Amino acid sequence: MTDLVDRQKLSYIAAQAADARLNVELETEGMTLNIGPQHPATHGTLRIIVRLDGEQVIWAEPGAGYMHRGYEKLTEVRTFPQVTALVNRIDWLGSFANEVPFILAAEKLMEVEAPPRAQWIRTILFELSRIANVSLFLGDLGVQLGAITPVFMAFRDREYVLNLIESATGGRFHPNFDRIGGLKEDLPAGWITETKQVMKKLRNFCDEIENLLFGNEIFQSRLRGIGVIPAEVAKQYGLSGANLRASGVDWDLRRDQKIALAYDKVDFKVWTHPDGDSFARCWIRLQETREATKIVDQLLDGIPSGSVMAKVPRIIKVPEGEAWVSTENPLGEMGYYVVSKGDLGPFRVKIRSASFNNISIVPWVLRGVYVPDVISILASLYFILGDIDR
Amino acid sequence: MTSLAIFGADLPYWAQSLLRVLGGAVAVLLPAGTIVYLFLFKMMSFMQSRLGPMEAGPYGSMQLFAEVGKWLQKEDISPTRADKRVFRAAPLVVLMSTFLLVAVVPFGPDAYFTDFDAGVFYMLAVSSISTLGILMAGWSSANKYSLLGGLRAAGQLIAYELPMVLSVIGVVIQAGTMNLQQIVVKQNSDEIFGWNGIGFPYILTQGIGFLIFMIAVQAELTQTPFDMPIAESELVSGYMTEYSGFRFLIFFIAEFATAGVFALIASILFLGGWGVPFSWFGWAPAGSHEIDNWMNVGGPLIMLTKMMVLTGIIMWVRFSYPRFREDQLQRFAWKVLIPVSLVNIMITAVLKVAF
Amino acid sequence: MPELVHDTTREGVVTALRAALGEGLIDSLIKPNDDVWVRVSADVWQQAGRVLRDTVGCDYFCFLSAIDWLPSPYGRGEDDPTAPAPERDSTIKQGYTGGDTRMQVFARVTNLRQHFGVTIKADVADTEPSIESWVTVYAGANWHERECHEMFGIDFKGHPDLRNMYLPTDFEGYPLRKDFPLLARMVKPWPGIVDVELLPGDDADDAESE
Amino acid sequence: MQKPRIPGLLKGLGVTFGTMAQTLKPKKLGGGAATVQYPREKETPTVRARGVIALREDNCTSCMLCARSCPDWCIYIEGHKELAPPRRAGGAPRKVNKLDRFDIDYALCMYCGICVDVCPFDALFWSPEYEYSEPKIADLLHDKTKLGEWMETVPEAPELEAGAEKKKGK
Repeated sequence: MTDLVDRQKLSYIAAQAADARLNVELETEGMTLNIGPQHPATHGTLRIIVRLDGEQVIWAEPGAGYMHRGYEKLTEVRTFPQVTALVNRIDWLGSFANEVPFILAAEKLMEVEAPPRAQWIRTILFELSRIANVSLFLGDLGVQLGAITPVFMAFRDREYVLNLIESATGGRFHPNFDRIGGLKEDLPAGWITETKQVMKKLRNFCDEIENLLFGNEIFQSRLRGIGVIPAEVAKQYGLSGANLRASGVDWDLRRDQKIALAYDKVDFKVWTHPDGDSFARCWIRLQETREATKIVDQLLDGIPSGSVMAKVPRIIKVPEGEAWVSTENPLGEMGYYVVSKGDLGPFRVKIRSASFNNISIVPWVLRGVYVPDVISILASLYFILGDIDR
Repeated sequence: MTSLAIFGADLPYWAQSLLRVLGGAVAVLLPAGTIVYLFLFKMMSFMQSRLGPMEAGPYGSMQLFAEVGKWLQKEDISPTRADKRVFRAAPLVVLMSTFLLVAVVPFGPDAYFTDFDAGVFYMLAVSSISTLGILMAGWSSANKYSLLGGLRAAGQLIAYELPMVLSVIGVVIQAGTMNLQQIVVKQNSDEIFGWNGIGFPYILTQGIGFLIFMIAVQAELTQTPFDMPIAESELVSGYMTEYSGFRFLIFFIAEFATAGVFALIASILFLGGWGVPFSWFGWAPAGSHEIDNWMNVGGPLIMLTKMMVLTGIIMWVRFSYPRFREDQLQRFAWKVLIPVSLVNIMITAVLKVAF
Repeated sequence: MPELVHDTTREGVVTALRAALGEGLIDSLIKPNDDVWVRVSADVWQQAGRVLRDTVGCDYFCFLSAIDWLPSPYGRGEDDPTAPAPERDSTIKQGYTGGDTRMQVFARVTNLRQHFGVTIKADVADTEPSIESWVTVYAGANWHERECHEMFGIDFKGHPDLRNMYLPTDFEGYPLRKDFPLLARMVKPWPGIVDVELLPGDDADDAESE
Repeated sequence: MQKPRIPGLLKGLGVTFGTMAQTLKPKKLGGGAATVQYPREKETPTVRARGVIALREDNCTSCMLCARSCPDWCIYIEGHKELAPPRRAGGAPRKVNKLDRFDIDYALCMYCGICVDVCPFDALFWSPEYEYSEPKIADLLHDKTKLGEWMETVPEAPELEAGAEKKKGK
């Protein structure tokens, strides 16, 4: 622990020194480095402009927007079912999780509630998409730090989860399975047993990753004490998900808000970590993947029977009103502020995506770190470009 | 100058030279190709639960030729603002260091290119020429990533040259010679307290030295966990960023050929080189020429086996570990490896005097 | 109806804001145990943020954006280009907590201890819309205000760096304003326009009724 | 108190070695690689997989519902009216819509499935067929003959999981 505090102090001092050099203009000739938009570390097209003194970053600024698709504008010309197909694409690794808050917001406005069976299946698929998303993060983390093997393990085991999602919804990446008032279809026969087996495999995968990466001394020395974000700063920047919990803030929307999903029926632990460094963020994600497999197992045991669709009109017109619903998505808090004017489509949808906030802290956190740490900090913050640019 | 006795000593000088050049090319390219196929293509794939190349030839064994063909077809691009002459020369400098290294490696009692007494010294000296090539590549590419990569490489390779030298000194003290051939012979003919069942490979006494040597080799070869000069997720392959076509191929060959040559050297210094313990078939260093000639054929094969084991370990580590940060690496080299190797030298010297 | 249920936490938010801002708090709406909306005047925007952060305890910044309440003059882009343009209602009608202007800035902050969020709105002027920046209150507002600036053309006074995030620097227009056409829906006619050739002697109404 | 800890570095080597052993283990013993050699071996997609949209032309009445509900505007329908023989003997001839053109531009399609859902006459189906890539993007515009050919690959709907409500006949 003391070691960590020391490192924290050191990185603070380095940042201060960098500032001082800027102010007094004593710097040696610096170098501006464009990391991205095409760079292996940005998984997508994020551009990070860093000003370097040697290998130390004295100033960093992310340039987003290379993948901006204007979803908020597009929602204005689309009907509610069409928007569901669209918001799938925001965080493309955990697509199903993107649909849920939007559908819940529309349901809130229409004052309908999905039948219990639909809610349970939604929750299961929600957690499956979390596993699919975060397991890829765990593999990708290795690549960012130079270990090439974990990513293949992640792809191998994520495939099982994607197969499950596909056999239930029809879409591997973009399920578009949620409907206002319930789900498109019920699960196919044999799905539950299959899912249980896959969950076992996934737990095994978590152990493998833990042995291969998290236990590795090199990995730990690369991440511990790097990119420390104190809780106060994290809240100010609106960090969410594992990034917030890694700073010691005990806040999980699955537990802390009343929502039409089955989370109150299961018993799960919200992991937090006091350190707030890169290692804490990655470790929290690993634990959450494990926890998610347990949640899925519990839910599978207790799916209520019945219909998966509430009575809703065939052509959906959402009554006038405003609603905000957010859920704990794989990347963090994802929410939709839906304004309806009683039309076929929404009047305005503000999409609050997790990565946008998570990455806005980058200029703050990157000061005074070294170039390799830029990569590891970005990896640990975990963003999906579609989720930043929307 | 001693000559390749196996091919007959009475060949004219030009023929001897030609033979040496051919032999050198084989000694560099053959292990490099084998390493690439066996470890990079296959072992890595298996470790990642896939099969690797399967289309070109049986089990993809011709894949390497396909790759070489692909690279040779590609355009040889050099960036507009690059320092063209240096840029073009850099890969050759790197490859040259590999060829110079292989020149002192003995493959058998008479199968060597050249045999001279300061072999260890020469080996350590020429191995750092590759640093020069990498620095040239990084500097002349007119690319910031390459520059960072080149400078990292320079810092790193210098930091690891020292532990490597120091770890080898233990062997030199113990063997009492700097001639690589002598070191091999000594290891296979010495005995441990009168028991000569396995000769006396220096890994037994110089275990720490061997470990340090292998770590230094890993760093020298810029393999994970010390691959910051390349660091494809940070520096986009560092000094190799701007290279394409056959110049990239040369870097690629040099990387794996050097891995092979360093594994050869490690096997000479610590594992008994081309020999198996001589007591197994009653061979004395000045023994009969009949067995000599057998060893001239079998020696390279034995050495290849030892080399494969060592490169296997190098690659295994490479595929399993994440990489260090530059400053951590320097700290590790200066604060851990160098003191430990100095202590190792002291102990070796004391024991040498004592026994 | 909602008045019957009391939601003390959310009512507390409104009370605290009223105490601190006085006339600055224009309107509020509470959906018990669900959500709370408040509308403040633009001059006390920053102060309201500070009150929310320090007094109400909403120290978690969720998002900041804006709404253009003008109904889109282009509809959903499904008009028949050959037919005359349809008449559209262009009356501005604001949502919860009302409003006086076409554009509103709104933000949401959350109290992580008591588990509730507050949506706060403020009207901005129609011409040259501007409002105080929240960057000094919530550091995370930085990017949200930049986005809002380029998408709606709202000026945030006191923001350190209002550069465009997404659009080219010389881009003209504000894409998320409703009068900015969505070109993807303009360049190509809607394929949903009925294209069924009639039998000789039939009239168009017949086709529509199918 | 604590068990002696294996250094993480060695554990990591163990994991990679274990995976290699698993890959090299013969298929019969449950080993083998996770990948398949694609053009030679193929994985069967699940029944519900959204591979391609198939069209049963006879059922289509060119009502335009699918074209209208498509978020991407990628369905193009043209038709004409025709007189069909009456259903009952002696009745008046019916006016039916005959389909002239039904194109789906798979370069635009985002495989959301809304058109299949909204079709009131069971004319559109999902097929798990996935091998229809084209070298040119313009060739991805498929017409009704091609869409009709895919009808053969449409599988039966799967059985539902226990506890599901029985499907009402459409």
